[in-house]
Amino acid sequence: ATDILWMTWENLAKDDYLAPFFAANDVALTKTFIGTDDEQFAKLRAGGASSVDLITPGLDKVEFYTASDLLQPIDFDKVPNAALLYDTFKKTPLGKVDGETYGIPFYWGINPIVYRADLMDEEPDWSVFFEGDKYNGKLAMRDYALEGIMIAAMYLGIPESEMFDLDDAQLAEVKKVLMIQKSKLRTYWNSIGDLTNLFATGEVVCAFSWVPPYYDLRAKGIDMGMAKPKEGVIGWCDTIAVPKGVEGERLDATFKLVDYLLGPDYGKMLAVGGPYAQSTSAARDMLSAEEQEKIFISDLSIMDSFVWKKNPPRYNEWVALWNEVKAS
Amino acid sequence: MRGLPGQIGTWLAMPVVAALVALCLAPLLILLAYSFFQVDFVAISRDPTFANYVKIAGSETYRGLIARAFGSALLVVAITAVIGYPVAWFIAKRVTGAKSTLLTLLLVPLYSGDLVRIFAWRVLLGAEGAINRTLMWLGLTTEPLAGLLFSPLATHIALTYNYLPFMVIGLWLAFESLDDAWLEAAADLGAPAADRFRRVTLPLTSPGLIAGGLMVFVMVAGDYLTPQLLGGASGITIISAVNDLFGTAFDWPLGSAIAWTMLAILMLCFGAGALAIRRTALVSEGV
Amino acid sequence: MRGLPGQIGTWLAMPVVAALVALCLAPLLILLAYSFFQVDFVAISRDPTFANYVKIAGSETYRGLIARAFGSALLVVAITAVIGYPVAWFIAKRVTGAKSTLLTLLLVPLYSGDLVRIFAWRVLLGAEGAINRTLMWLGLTTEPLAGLLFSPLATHIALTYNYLPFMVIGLWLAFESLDDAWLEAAADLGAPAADRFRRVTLPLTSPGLIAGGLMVFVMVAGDYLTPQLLGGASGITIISAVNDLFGTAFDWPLGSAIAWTMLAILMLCFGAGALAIRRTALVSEGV
Amino acid sequence: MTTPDLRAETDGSGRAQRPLLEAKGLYKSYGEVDAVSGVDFALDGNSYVTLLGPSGCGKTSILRMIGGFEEITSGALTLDGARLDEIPAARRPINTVFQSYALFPHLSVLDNVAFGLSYRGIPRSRIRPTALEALKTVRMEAMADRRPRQLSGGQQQRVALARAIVNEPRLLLLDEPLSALDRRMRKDMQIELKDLQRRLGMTFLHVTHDQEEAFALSDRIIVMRNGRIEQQGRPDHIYARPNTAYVADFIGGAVCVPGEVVDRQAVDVILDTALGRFQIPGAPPLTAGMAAVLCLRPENLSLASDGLPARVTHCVYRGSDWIVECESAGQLLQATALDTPPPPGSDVKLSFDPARAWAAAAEQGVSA
Amino acid sequence: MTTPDLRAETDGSGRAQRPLLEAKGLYKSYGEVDAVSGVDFALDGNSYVTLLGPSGCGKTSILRMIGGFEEITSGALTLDGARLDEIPAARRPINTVFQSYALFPHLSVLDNVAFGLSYRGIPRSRIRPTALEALKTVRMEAMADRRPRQLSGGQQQRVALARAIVNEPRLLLLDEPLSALDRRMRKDMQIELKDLQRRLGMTFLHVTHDQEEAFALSDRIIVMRNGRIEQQGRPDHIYARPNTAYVADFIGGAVCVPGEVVDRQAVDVILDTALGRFQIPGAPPLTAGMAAVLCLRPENLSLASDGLPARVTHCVYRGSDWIVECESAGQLLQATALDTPPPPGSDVKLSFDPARAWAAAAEQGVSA
Ligand SMILES: Nc1ncnc2c1ncn2[C@@H]1O[C@H](COP(=O)(O)OP(=O)(O)OP(=O)(O)O)[C@@H](O)[C@H]1O
Ligand SMILES: Nc1ncnc2c1ncn2[C@@H]1O[C@H](COP(=O)(O)OP(=O)(O)OP(=O)(O)O)[C@@H](O)[C@H]1O
Ligand SMILES: NCCCCNCCCN
Ligand SMILES: [Mg+2]
Ligand SMILES: [Mg+2]
Repeated sequence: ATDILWMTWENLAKDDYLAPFFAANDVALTKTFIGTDDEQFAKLRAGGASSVDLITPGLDKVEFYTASDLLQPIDFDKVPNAALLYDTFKKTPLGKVDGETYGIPFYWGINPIVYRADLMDEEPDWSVFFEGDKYNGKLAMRDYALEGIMIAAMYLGIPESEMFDLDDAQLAEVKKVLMIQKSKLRTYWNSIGDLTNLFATGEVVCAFSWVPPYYDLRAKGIDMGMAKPKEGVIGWCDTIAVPKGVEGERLDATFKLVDYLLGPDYGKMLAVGGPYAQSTSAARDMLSAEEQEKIFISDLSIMDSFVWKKNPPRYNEWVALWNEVKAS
Repeated sequence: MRGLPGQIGTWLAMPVVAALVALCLAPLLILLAYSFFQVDFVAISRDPTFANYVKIAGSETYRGLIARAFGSALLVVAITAVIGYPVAWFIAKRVTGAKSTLLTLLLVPLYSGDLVRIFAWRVLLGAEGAINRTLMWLGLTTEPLAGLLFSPLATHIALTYNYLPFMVIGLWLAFESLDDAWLEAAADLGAPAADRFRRVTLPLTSPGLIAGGLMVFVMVAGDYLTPQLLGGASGITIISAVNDLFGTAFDWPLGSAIAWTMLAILMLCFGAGALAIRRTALVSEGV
Repeated sequence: MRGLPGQIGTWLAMPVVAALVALCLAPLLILLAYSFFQVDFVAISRDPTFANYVKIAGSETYRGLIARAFGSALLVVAITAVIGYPVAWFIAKRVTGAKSTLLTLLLVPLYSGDLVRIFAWRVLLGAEGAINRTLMWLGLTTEPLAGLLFSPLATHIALTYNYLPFMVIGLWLAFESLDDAWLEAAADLGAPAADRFRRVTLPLTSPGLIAGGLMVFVMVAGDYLTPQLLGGASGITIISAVNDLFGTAFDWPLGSAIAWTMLAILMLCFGAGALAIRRTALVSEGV
Repeated sequence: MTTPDLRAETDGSGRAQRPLLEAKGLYKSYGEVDAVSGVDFALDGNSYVTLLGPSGCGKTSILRMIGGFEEITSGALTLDGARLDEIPAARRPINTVFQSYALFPHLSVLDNVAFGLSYRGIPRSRIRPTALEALKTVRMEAMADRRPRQLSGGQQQRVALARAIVNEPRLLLLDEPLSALDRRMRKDMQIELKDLQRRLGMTFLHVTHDQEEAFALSDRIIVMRNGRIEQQGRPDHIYARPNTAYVADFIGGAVCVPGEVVDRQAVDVILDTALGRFQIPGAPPLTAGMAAVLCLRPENLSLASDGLPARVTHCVYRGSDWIVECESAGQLLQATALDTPPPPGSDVKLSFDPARAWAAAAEQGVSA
Repeated sequence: MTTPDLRAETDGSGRAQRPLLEAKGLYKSYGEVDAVSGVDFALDGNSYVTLLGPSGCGKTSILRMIGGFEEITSGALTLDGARLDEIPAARRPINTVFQSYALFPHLSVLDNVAFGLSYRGIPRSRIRPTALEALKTVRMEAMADRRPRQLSGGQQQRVALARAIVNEPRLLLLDEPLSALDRRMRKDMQIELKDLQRRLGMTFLHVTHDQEEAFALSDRIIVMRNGRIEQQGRPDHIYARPNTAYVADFIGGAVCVPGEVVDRQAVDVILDTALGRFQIPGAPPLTAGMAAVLCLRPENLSLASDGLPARVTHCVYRGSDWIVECESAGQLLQATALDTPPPPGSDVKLSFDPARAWAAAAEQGVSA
């Protein structure tokens, strides 16, 4: 069997998701899990590239890898399922350099507001983090500069076209409201398990979140709500990418896996189990309306209303600003 | 042993020590080198510059975080020392058979991993946690005390709890070799208990205090998870900022410069401390 | 001091020790209680059951992970002891003025936070890292050694590096109180260096070895970041599994049961160790 | 100077003043080991008492109980009539020269000596001169700034001595305080100690292995054996009139010739021994028919032209004189000779003055 | 037994056999402190040598250099003619009784004593009995299973002694090995030591503060002072013929009356002193005109009906006799009296036999 190593999020490489692939291919897979996008990059950048065959960077982060010359272009001939990519992902300039695709969109979703419907009177929007004091000390925000500042910008009404290129005045404005935000927070959260916990124990009633707590806690009987703020919903997409230096049999096996990950078997299981949406339409027709709704693919136009994460040019300054707020 | 045999020992130990010092220094030197570089998106420019240090000196954020890190570390060192002294004394001088069992017991909370420990603290201190429920059941408060969890108080309680065992172990070892004869002599000469502690126990256990203090200091200064997960919105530490710079912002040079700034301050503190110790009553008392 | 004054000390220390034992035990008891519960949605069912322990015993994964945790911890304890002995001896017996400076130096790599340290190791061990580049430049290899990073080797190197200072500190304190007179007497009686070590140094520094070993053991067993970030594909540890159960999977009962299984094994080991020590030459030698 | 008055003394009774310290039925056991098995004694104020006894007989244990470092297993200690048990060591008006010195390793010699002074209400400015003064007494002023580990054994012992005496306690306990000193220094220190005790009216309880030291210093000697007191009283009394063969042997290195009391005439006893029948003066508690021993000290026996026939077995040079070991009628005897004695094997005659001999109750073996 | 033969001895020269150990110009300094300032001596095989000297004069330092625990600052030590420097302590055929015992706290008494036996090729089965035998020698067999901290001071010292002698080394270094023992036990141990040394033909270098011990045991005595050797030679020689006032005083407790050599007649010197003019026999290296001292030992001076007029100033009881301190012509003298002496202030007459007195070179103060 050909050994390949996939660096990925824990919830994407479940054995049952992959069982059909191994049944059909003589490939042995080793998985190594990541906790944040940035950690993945640091890991590769620090010299792990050649030992990994497949990685799972955020679409907005692929630029880091290409600029560091860590990736090889996707060979679309070996990934027929790529033809089924939704238009939004076909068209996106992210993940590409000089027309070559380095990070191929893999799965996507939104980062909404999740809240305890039993403890909140109305569906919140971003303003809950900046106005009023009803929920003071009961809110949580992800400890992540990019999203934190995007949310502040959305709250301030800064259009998406300027959002990733804030000037000094805008940054100052952002900082001001983030300071207000901080005073309302119970804490910043770092891992989604941590946040789930905070919801469950009632420490936090409303947070900028990922979707899993919503489903997990509903499944456990808590009346959870998920809000898509009117000021803008953050959309994210993770890609799969092949590091430079992977070649021969391993490369072939890797692309076979990539193709499987974009295909219908995997897509259905991810949609039901995740629940997350694949970046291709391969499994869409196999899902019920309800399942489609859950992962936002019943009406595909909704994708265009999301604010997709991008990498801001002044990212370092964003991080510094974020830290200043936290340290204040 | 002095003399000839000692010489041989020295020759045996030297290479290990040298290798170790090199190994300890290597990562530090890598960091030092990086601290003079500059980052440009993902490329690191190797033109030496003091820009990072200038940035740190000019940033109230970093200055504040560094000061807070040292403050916290010193506070926890002080608290653990105060709690640790009677405990270490007790284990060394009152317990006969079950010493290592007691020490193990002291350490076991640690081995479950810091996350589990932190969750346990949340169960205890949370709004619906054991303490608040008890307080409300006793009728002492009607509202849960929100300030228990996600506050510097929670952070410092947990830090003390986490690192106390190291202080106790340091002091325990010092007490093990503290001959009762000296305390008897001090009592014989009329020194009351407090003076015996100050004039005999303290100076003679100072290696344990220094060792325990160093361990606690270093670990508190380096702990970012506990403040992050228990300290609430202000739970940021200089280390998590450094981690951000390394991991998120990819600004290794600035991160390295911060690490080195802390290192330099630490060294200065220890230098000053060593001098002060030599001058004051901790080690010798002049008449 | 025995007798009357000691009594007073006991009365003073007792409450602190009792409070501390309670505090150390409280989280453990919470975990123990949880370990007999079952998770049923968000509600935790409090009907006591052994189901969690049965699950652990029946799971090759958990059994393997637990065994690996103990194996790793013991291995690192052994390595740090071997390296630590000459180093501690050197600091205690050869260094006169700069002791605390050296100890600080030994500890400083720790305070930069584990992430930064792990990055430094990656820089050193990575495929394009310092060591591989040196090896290739020297022509010793043509391909970078991939096994350096993301392997159990890397994990254990980093773990040794991280926790060696604690072993050194334990042994250092023991050496500080090891009177040269005993080594002189052993030499006088004809014992060669190796025997002096085995028959005098080792038993008389055993408190330091035990203390250092305990600290290292507990910290290695509890460290999940280093294996996760440097261990590559096999970098999962029992602690990260427990963390997952607590954090992500929300299965506190199972997590608690794992923690307690480890605890029980640890206690058993120490019990057996204490017995063995009492029987063998480490503490007393019969003729 | 002890007056050479041999007036009979009633030990521990008929005392006019209340003793400073009194021990009643004092016991000490360490687990299974009985170190002190019920001793009774009293220390008068302004007196110098020495505690004599073989290695391991419980001397240090007694001192440690008085000092407050060891719990009393049973019995009572009173100071000025008040029970001592409840007073912690730090508040007893007692200082100790420890057998193992127990110098503070982290303090200079001067600071060691000055340690206790702050607890005696001595003004700060007087502490240093006072400590230096004490160091001068023990000839250690030149080493005031050294650490204990930089001193020789005897120097350490002198610092320990200075550290205790500088406090001028009411009761000073000295546990073999001069054992590491050469003869000259020991003599000097003995004079200093005696002087100090008398000048300040303190009470000294001094453990020593040196009988000469005990005789030179003491107002009273307590001879111990195996955790018990064998005899106590004035030095001259004990030397001249040991109650038991053990004391005679231990104190004066007497040879004890076994015999039987055949008669008693007033204060004299008539003793039958292998060496002959002798009339011994004094008043030992012996009656006719009792087994008893004739105690002969080397200085009482001399080589003479007439006397007991004996054969030299061994000679030991002592500098000032010789000890001549002889055998006579199956008994080993020791005599002194100022001049070089005849070689072993020679036949000699030994003479002694029965008036200087002593009879004591017979008993079993002597070592502890 | 030392034969009382006073035949003149040429120290360290004219020796037939090669000495076991030889020290040449041995120096030891600890930083600024000179502990040993150039000593030369030789230890013959099968001999018992004692090292005498005041506290801090460098005795322990010499032993530690021979044992291999202290580096030699300068000079040389040779064993059987081979330099000792390069041989590590563990491989020197030398054992030591340390002044501070250095017993292993983690081992039982028996295991302490047995420690060295495995390095002597003794079969395993013999180790325990051999160690027990040694413990019997020091009367400690009953405490074989105790830990050192459970022993009294003297008991610890005896274990230290047993631990060293059990190895039967070629050279045994004893640093005040009997200082914590009572007189009886010390005597017993002296006999055991002497016996051991002679039976096994070992060489003992024994540091002691007890002159009597030195005289009883030694074939040779080395008297030190302030890091230097003041005199060495046979015991009787040193006692009877001290080279200096220091030695006379230190060894025999002599009182030295200053005077001047007025004449020399063959081996006699004529000395003028405040007490009068005396003719002193023997051959001290003194010539007419030199300042010298007349050494008078207490045992040479006695109260008599005729002699030097003196006044009693102080009396010290010694058990067997009295030391009477008198003043005569401004000189303090010490005499012995067997009977109770007249009280201080009394006028007495002192007589002495000039043939037993000794003249030595005059010099400054005596203490170290
Ligand atoms: N480590 C040291 N540092 C400085 N001086 C020292 C040290 N050890 C010993 N000395 C000094 O060296 C001299 C000789 O010491 P040594 O121990 O040899 O004396 P000693 O003759 O054995 O005396 P004692 O009879 O008192 O044991 C002493 O004056 C002592 O103070
Ligand atoms: N901690 C202990 N455990 C057991 N036995 C002990 C302990 N301390 C002392 N002993 C025993 O108690 C007895 C008396 O000891 P102590 O120290 O009082 O004797 P000592 O008269 O001072 O003897 P030395 O003259 O040898 O110092 C001894 O037989 C000793 O072995
Ligand atoms: N449980 C993990 C869910 C993974 C979500 N990935 C979000 C990554 C954003 N770039
Ligand atoms: Mg004693
Ligand atoms: Mg000495």
